[in-house]
Amino acid sequence: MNTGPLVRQISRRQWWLGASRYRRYMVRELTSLFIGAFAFALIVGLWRLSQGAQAFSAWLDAMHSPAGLAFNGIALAAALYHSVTWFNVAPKAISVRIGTFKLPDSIISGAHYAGWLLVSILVLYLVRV
Amino acid sequence: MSRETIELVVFRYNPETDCEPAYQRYQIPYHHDWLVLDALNYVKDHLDRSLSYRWSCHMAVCGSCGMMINGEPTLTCKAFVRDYADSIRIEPLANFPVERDLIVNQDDFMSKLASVKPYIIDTDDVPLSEGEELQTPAELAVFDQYTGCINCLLCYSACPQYSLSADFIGPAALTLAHRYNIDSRDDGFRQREERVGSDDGVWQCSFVGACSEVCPKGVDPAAAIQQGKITSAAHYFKKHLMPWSDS
Amino acid sequence: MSSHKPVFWALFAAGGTLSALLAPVLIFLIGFAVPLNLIDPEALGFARVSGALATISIALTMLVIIVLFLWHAAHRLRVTAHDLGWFPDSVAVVLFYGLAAAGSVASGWLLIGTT
Amino acid sequence: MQMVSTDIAIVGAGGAGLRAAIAAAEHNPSLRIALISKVYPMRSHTVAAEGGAAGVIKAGDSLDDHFNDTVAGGDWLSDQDAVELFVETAPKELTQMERWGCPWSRQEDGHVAVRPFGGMKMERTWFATDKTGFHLLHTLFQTSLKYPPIQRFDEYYCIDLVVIDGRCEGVVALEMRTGKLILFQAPAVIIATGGAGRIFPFTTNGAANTGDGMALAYRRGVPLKDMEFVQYHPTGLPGTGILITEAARGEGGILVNKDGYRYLQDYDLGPPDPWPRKKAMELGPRDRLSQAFWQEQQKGRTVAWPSGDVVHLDLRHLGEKKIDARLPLVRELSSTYENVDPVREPIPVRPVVHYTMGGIDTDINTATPLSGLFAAGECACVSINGANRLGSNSLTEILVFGARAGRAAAEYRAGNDDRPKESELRRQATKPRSRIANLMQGDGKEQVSVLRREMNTAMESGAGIYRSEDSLQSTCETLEALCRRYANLELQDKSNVYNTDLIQALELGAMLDVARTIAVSALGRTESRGSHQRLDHVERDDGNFLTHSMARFQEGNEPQLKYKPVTITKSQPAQRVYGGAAK
Repeated sequence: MNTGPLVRQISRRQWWLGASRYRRYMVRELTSLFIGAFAFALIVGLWRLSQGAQAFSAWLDAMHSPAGLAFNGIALAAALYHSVTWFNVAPKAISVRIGTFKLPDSIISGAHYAGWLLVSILVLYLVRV
Repeated sequence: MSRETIELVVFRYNPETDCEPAYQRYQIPYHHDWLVLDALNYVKDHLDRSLSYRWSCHMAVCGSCGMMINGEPTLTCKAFVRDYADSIRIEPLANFPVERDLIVNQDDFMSKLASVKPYIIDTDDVPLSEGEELQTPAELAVFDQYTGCINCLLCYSACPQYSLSADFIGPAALTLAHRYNIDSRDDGFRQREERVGSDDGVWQCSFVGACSEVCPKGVDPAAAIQQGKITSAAHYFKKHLMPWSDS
Repeated sequence: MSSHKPVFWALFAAGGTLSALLAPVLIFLIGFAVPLNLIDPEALGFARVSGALATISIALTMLVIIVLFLWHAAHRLRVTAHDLGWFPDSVAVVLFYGLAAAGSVASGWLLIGTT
Repeated sequence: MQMVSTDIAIVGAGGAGLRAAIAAAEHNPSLRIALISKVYPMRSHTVAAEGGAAGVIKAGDSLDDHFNDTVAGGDWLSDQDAVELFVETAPKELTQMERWGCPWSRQEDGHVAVRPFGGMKMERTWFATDKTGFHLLHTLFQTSLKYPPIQRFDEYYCIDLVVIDGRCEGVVALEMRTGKLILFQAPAVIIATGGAGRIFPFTTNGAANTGDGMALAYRRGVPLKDMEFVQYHPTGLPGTGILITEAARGEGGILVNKDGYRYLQDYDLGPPDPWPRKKAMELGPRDRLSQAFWQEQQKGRTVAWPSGDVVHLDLRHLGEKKIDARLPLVRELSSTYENVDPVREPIPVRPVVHYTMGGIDTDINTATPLSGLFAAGECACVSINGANRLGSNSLTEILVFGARAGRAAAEYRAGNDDRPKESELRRQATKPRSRIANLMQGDGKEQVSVLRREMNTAMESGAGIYRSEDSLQSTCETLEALCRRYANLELQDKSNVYNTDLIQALELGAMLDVARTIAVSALGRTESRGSHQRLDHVERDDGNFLTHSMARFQEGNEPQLKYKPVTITKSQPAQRVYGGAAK
């Protein structure tokens, strides 16, 4: 008898539950669901805008209804998680070298975080004015 | 020296006698400075000579002794017994077929590595008598980190995409392809791009990043593949948008 | 064989960066700033918004934001469909990229209307 | 028995085997080359070499200097024609490695950098940080993938050579994955299986270094030459024996005893000049440094460490930046395995068995006395290393003589077209089959690990840094008894798939045979020379022993010992001088 090499099957649906790094990965990937949904909410907003002031204000009200706020809450958390994970791995894609000196990962990530802060302040400033 | 005991729970599978794998428990004494590999050698020498596993250098450079320790891909010659509590579960590397006990089949990696042409492709053909090709420390630093891969396959074992897509070339081989692509002495990018820029190459990577987390040598395959994607995409756009250019 | 993924990956990466920079502040602004009384409701009122979007540069910015957010999400969801075996890749491509394309066209059309 | 027909079979796929395979494939691309190894190529122990590879390239250096350093380093036991050829070919081979992509460390101007090494008059050691062996091995392995003639047989354990009418015609190997015996028909065979450090208990060598190839040739009548010369590397980590490269001293590390005193000045290696002075103090040859440790230990001036006596290798004055740039592996290894960060603390070190200078007798073309059989690398003795190898000559040796073996085998193959009958080949293969069967069915009471441990102990106690007639005699007797007990082995594992119990038994058999040649040759050499130090014969005796010992296999008996003169071309034996006297 020789049954040959043993191939261990993994569960296509559940493999990611096995380790925390895979769970974190899956959460990261699923943040995109909310980014996409938010984009669609904006499209709806544009559509309602095209229908006039009343329609647009109804859209805003819907966004601020309990269901809307719940969605916004989850979407905001997802978006924050996305931002953090995105900036943390940015140094892997961007390698900056000056001769043999390699810019430390923390500088590259840090620059992204600083940019994030600036952009956010800028948007808030522009809208409030 | 303190001498304590610990339990090893070891994955066993013999294709000639077993239909299913099973776990075997060994209670062993250990010294403070023992590695998990030393614990396995103790079992082999004193308790059970039928246990099969690979090892050689005992200094984390030959890459033979990668296994799952408590579910984490690890070099057993770089993990200390003292860092585990009570019990250590030792299994063969995930994502590879098990030949026997802790020994996995590595054929797939070997053929994928060969397929990305991991060697200098130099079109200049300067005769050897001209001496060495110059390469500044800065040019060396560009790829140096990626030469550190010991082919231990921990990254394949950690990579979900490798387990989900059988044809994925995988972290170590793609990293070595990148290592040669960015070597100032090499002209082989386009030859490798056939494979590296295919759906089985860098584009199958979803940037889980687990490869870099488990790499025992700090090679950072995830970075190599991300940078490979950027190079590959640049090549793609240049080819399609500027077909008259020579790249 | 050379892959065509670079096109979608480029959209994904651009969208990922843009959404990482902008999504939190936009969601906060539109979703919470008014109910929390942090902002004058008129700042997001019909008059101001439609006035702003009449400016071509602002409308274009809005378009880029929406389109890249959509393609970022579409590509990631295609990968997740593969990761979890939801359905074959070809279905994921049609479904997610189709939605992103439809959303892109719709937002483009709507924004032309505002300018 | 399955038969694989090839032109050249190479046993061992480390640095020498890979280099040979590539050389043969380049020499004649129509050859079929079987590269057979019991481990995957990149697991071979070349991977663990650290410091560098010697080859003359810099202005001010000369081939004569490299020659003289090597011959004096070997205490005039080297064959000088081989050394001349070696130093001439070295730069070309190292440059070839550069072309194949080896990440050599560089000078600012882009030229390859070199560092000083023990016993070398000039800086001539090329290096890739302190992972030179690793980079050479992976460069060779990856480059070998380019050559279609090279067909690899990974994880095949060679059991025997096929010898017909006084000619080597192939090998028989065990496919470890299936347990099947495979007959490789090959008119030319190259052995490149590396060293045998595992015969000793405390060694830098990996588990694979069990002298298999030496035993293969030896049992088929090829003498093992100069086996008494076993090198102790002066700086290994005390618990594990992990190598701390000589490059640590080449970069400026110092050795101090428990009083913080640079004790090497007491052993004709001083004075302790301000850094740097070549061929002095910490840059003396390995044999002298290891012997100095032993003397310090006798005087009670070593440091007590949980895993034995040590001295301190102090790198702190080099600074973090230099250590990270030049010695990153040293830092990683001492931090991981000894919990000592060399940036902040001195590294505890002690001598550890590192290298077998002796090996399969070959001529300058790597041919052994057995027609059709070639050998290169640590398993062979050509001999350039004599009684003591200089650090960084061995990585160069595997390239120079590996390539030479590949070409020699290819040429030999071209001149030998008549093949033995298949029936005759198959008849030859029955012996290894019954050897395996005997081992598998053995019902004695002896265990591999027990015999191995006893062999290790006997070798360390009787044939270590210092030896005497009594100690060697007793080791010889123990080994003889162990050989008898070996016949009573019982394997617990009876299966075919990756039966590592069986492989270990075969390895033990090889080690016992090789160990006996070491002990018997050491007993026969009643002088002290290089790494062979006799407490009862402390002087070098050129009158009687300017000769290579040749240990020949005798079935069921001690090896028979003969001697053969050393080839001397331009350097007459003189006193080895290091330190301040070496002007």
